[in-house]
Amino acid sequence: MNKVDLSCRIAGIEMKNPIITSSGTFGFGKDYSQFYDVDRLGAITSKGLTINEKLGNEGRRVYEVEGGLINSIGLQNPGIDTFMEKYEEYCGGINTNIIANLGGNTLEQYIEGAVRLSESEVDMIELNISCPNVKEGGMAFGIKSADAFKVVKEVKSVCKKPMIVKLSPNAEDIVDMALTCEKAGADAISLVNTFKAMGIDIYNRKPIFKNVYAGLSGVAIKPIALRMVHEVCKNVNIPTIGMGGICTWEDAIEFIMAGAEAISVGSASFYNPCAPIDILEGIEKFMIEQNIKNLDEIRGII
Amino acid sequence: MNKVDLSCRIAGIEMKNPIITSSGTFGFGKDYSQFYDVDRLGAITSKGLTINEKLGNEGRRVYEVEGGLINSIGLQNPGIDTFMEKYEEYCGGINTNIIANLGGNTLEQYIEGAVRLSESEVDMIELNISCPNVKEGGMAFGIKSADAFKVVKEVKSVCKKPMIVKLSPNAEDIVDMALTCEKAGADAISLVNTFKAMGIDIYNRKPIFKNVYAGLSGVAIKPIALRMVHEVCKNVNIPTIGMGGICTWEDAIEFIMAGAEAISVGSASFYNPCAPIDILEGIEKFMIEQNIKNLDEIRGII
Amino acid sequence: MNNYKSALIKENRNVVDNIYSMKLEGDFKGKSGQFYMIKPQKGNTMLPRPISIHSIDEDGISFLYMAKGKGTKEFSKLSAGDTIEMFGPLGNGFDVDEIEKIEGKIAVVTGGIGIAPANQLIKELKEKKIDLFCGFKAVDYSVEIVEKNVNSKKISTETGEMGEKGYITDHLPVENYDLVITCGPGIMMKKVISECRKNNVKSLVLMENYMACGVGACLACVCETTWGRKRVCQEGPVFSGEELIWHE
Amino acid sequence: MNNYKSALIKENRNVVDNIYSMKLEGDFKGKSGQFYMIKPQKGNTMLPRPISIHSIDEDGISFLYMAKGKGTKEFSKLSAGDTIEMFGPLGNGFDVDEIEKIEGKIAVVTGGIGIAPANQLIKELKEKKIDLFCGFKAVDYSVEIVEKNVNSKKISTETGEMGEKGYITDHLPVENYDLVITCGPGIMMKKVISECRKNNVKSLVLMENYMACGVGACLACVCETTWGRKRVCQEGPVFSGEELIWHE
Ligand SMILES: Cc1cc2nc3c(=O)[nH]c(=O)nc-3n(C[C@H](O)[C@H](O)[C@H](O)COP(=O)(O)OP(=O)(O)OC[C@H]3O[C@@H](n4cnc5c(N)ncnc54)[C@H](O)[C@@H]3O)c2cc1C
Ligand SMILES: Cc1cc2nc3c(=O)[nH]c(=O)nc-3n(C[C@H](O)[C@H](O)[C@H](O)COP(=O)(O)OP(=O)(O)OC[C@H]3O[C@@H](n4cnc5c(N)ncnc54)[C@H](O)[C@@H]3O)c2cc1C
Ligand SMILES: Cc1cc2nc3c(=O)[nH]c(=O)nc-3n(C[C@H](O)[C@H](O)[C@H](O)COP(=O)(O)O)c2cc1C
Ligand SMILES: Cc1cc2nc3c(=O)[nH]c(=O)nc-3n(C[C@H](O)[C@H](O)[C@H](O)COP(=O)(O)O)c2cc1C
Ligand code: FES
Ligand code: FES
Repeated sequence: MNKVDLSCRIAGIEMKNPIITSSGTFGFGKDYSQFYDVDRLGAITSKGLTINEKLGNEGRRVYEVEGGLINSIGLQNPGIDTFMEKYEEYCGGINTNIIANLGGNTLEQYIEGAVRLSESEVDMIELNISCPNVKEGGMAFGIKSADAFKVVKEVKSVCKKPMIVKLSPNAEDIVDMALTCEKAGADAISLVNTFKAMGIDIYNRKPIFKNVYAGLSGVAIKPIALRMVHEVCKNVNIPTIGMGGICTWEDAIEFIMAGAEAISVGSASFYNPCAPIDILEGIEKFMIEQNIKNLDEIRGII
Repeated sequence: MNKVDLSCRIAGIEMKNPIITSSGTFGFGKDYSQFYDVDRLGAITSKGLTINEKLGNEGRRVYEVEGGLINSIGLQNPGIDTFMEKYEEYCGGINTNIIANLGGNTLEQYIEGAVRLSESEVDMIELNISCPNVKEGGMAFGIKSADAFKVVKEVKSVCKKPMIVKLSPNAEDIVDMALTCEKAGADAISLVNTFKAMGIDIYNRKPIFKNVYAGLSGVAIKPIALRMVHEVCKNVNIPTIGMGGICTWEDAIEFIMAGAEAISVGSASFYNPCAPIDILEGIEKFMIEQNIKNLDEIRGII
Repeated sequence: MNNYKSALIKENRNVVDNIYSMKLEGDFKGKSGQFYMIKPQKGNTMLPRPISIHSIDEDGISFLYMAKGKGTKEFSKLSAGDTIEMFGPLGNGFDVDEIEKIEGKIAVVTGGIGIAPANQLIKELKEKKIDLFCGFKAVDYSVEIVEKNVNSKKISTETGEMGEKGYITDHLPVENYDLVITCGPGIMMKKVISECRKNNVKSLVLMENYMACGVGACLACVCETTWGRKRVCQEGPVFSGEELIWHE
Repeated sequence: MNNYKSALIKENRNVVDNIYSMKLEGDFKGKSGQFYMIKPQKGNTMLPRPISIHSIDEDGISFLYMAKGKGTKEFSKLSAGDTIEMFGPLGNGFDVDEIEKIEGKIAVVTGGIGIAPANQLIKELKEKKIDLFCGFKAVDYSVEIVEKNVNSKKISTETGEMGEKGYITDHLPVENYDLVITCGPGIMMKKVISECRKNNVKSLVLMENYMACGVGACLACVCETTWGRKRVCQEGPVFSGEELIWHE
């Protein structure tokens, strides 16, 4: 397997391969080490972290639909301070890039969060302006480009780590949003977060979720996510992390051909806990078969 | 089956039940009469019609993905004049409501189309400002509310039939779009059309479709479509036709509980040619079991 | 390593109504109160479902499950020779040593399919015989395989078709016990806990919740405890009645 | 009525490589050149796939298919006793009466799995024996059951393992025939048509295309003809070589 070069680079950080695990689907990185050596991944992304501890949403939190999964976790997390204090417990011993996903309700919280995380040991910060599951803020900053501009610019100005901005597919204009974030200083773009969706329990005549709306992920969203990644890659000059329904290595190659520098695997880990590694190995095999020495040969070819 | 009342009313037109078949998936209504009596449906919607004949797109036109279908038909149709001349051949003998779906590239074409169709025998006109598969116009009018306002208002002013406006899920703000169309004079709203999506043939290193982007439909989009229908129903006062991935009677009930006056079945007919009738019968059975005499008892209950 | 693996079904038998018993042969790990995430290799659901260890020994493992929603209904259509995908054992499980240290009497109270994990627990409680209380909707199941290891058993059904009529909680003299262990529907467990609290009786509860990952990564399955929102799949599924906080 | 129905598979046999033969018992309708839309009742693909009638009689119907993509690979995993869902017969099919009226010699030219519909056609051509030309990748299949009704046959394979080496079109003396009927890969059929045109020989082509509805409703499957874009599932799949317009 030494014949192919899978390395890639996001915001100046070298990654041994383009496989990242997505925020909120991979805990703080260790839960899946019972299945494989997580150090083999290019990077892992933490659960969304906020300045203060968050209890997350009440009521049902996940609901399976055909081809996907709707979740309403609501950013439950121990808070950035606890995360940093217990860093050893959460991420100690993990020997790959760690991306901290940063959530917030207000501009101030985002800024404060970025300041604190800048002092942590994580390798990158992913600014999450796309969570559909919190009442205030969250995705609100990710809908209109003008709102995003302000938060990205201000957070960037205090952030001492490479900063990825994670976009919402619910944005009014995904290309304009990406361009705006680039202009505001983002070092990289990741997309997509979940789609605002809902389910109804027809026998109880109630919405499945307390918040009524929640976030759809999984293979169902893949063709739309792929289109958005393609549109964004054709328009920005910073690297892009593509995600949304990636379940197989073929899916991953599609995103790379659409222009993604790296790809991120979310819900697929629930379907198959070894999905990220299966994808990594599938990509290697494809490259050998197709005589692709370096992913740059096919990246953005579409 | 006489115990339950399924009737509903869209823009002043009485329908015996809320089951409609979606534009582009049901020809002009007769193709499925080899499977069941199409007169049993509440209404059928014609393929998108344009002022001039259209040849549609070249290259591959459909591509199956998990949970859905991406299509790039491109509004192939014989033109409104031919449709009207050969009306007997296309729709003759069909004894239920017929909705003509009206497409166009320019404001003038939409206006002209509405003028002509107003002289036809169809019962309603569905203004399609949401087709992602034509180069100019089409969905372009369905993205920004301001663009939609103009076309809806002008078409309405010449249209002598009840007018439904069909929204795109790619709209920047679906609620604002619906409100705008209501203000501009729409008698009813239908949503959603297909989501802009894409697929890549990784071995040939080419997009699946000549136009690169095409429209995703099918069960994959259901949770998002349902959320959009719910949001729209909570905000407008005109009746709504809900669609997007409806495959089972349970799906249909979800849309009705979300507030839809009627529902439309598209891609599901491809999976199961009897889907619309199975859905109709399922709804009847559910109503009997749950002792629902009239759908108004559950409509918009969420 | 908790490998993700596939296993051939040895038997998938309809016990009664919508209750099925699935047996797998081979070398499986785990103890009472732990569970596996399982799904059919071919099927329309993609998320695995958590199912408790109903019985485990050197020969293999068995699950007892109720076909109630989409996922478990797909399980019920499988036959011997079909493949399932699975990983586990997951969760804390019962601490049998601690339970056996209890001085005094122990009751195990199950509702419906809650009998599934109780079976393995009772098998493991070698030093201690318990009193078994089982509630069902209309017919009982699986009790016969459990009962050889118990002091006494009481069965109730809501319809009265079998055993006493009514809810099992109506027939449970909590005050006679030093520990009550319960698995079953939330509403029943809540009742049991509140009775235990009133009578100052310790309790252990096997919680259930909707899961996605099963391994602690997604925070789908949390329940409220006195020490915060805890993951049923990780800090649970076994909690003490004292630490749980019930919302409706 | 073209009812949508389910049918039990009688046999689903691997013929060679990725070629399979599926047999169903019962009362089916249809003639050569027509097709059915079929899909497994349980599977991961939702759209049915168009498959030609390979053989049909009072006892039942059989399909010959190549497991090439997702859908047909799912077919290949089915066994006797599994259920498929299907509707048909669809499409115009061959007009055997018209074909038999042709004065002179007829060639049937197939490429790969194009042999599937040719089989039923040759069975139906009772008054007229044809010359058969079959091209394959490496090994032939299904020719033996066809050949008893033909005057002559020629086989070629791309690898030369069987029959002549090369493309079947290299071994086809178009000018000797009054009608050439062809089914197979687009590139082969295009070649055949252009040879026929050059030699003023009539031709009939069984077109293929990606389908969604199969009944004329969606316009997914159109091909270019001199009288407009026509639906393979409705106006086709049989077209005359003269009316077809080929893009790349
Ligand atoms: C640790 C643990 C151990 C379990 N052990 C067993 C077991 O041994 N045998 C067994 O039959 N079941 C067991 N369950 C419950 C089982 O996992 C659910 O019944 C199953 O997930 C339902 O999936 P479904 O697709 O059939 O139903 P869904 O379609 O998801 O839902 C159908 C109905 O089941 C209910 N439901 C679904 N999931 C759960 C859940 N996790 N908890 C409570 N109610 C639920 C819902 O209220 C819904 O009405 C266990 C659950 C957990 C968390
Ligand atoms: C009228 C008609 C009759 C047919 N009869 C037969 C038959 O008797 N036996 C048989 O094996 N096949 C037949 N086919 C072709 C068969 O329908 C396709 O091979 C099948 O749909 C492929 O589906 P898939 O999911 O396996 O492949 P996909 O995943 O859809 O595609 C796999 C590969 O197959 C090719 N392909 C897919 N669909 C078609 C198609 N419709 N036409 C041409 N190439 C395609 C693509 O190039 C792709 O590379 C017929 C097609 C038509 C239109
Ligand atoms: C259970 C769950 C929790 C999630 N939590 C977060 C989060 O905390 N922060 C975030 O940015 N994205 C979160 N996401 C979104 C994912 O990171 C990812 O963007 C999305 O699921 C799409 O990818 P997928 O289809 O591969 O899952 C979550 C997704 C799921 C399913
Ligand atoms: C093959 C195909 C052709 C379509 N053509 C049209 C069209 O001409 N006009 C239109 O308004 N919508 C068209 N649509 C969109 C459908 O009417 C419907 O809005 C969409 O498919 C979502 O519903 P579904 O998921 O039930 O299919 C088409 C959809 C498909 C799949
Ligand atoms: S199911 Fe994911 S944390 Fe418990
Ligand atoms: S497949 Fe729909 S028109 Fe032919």
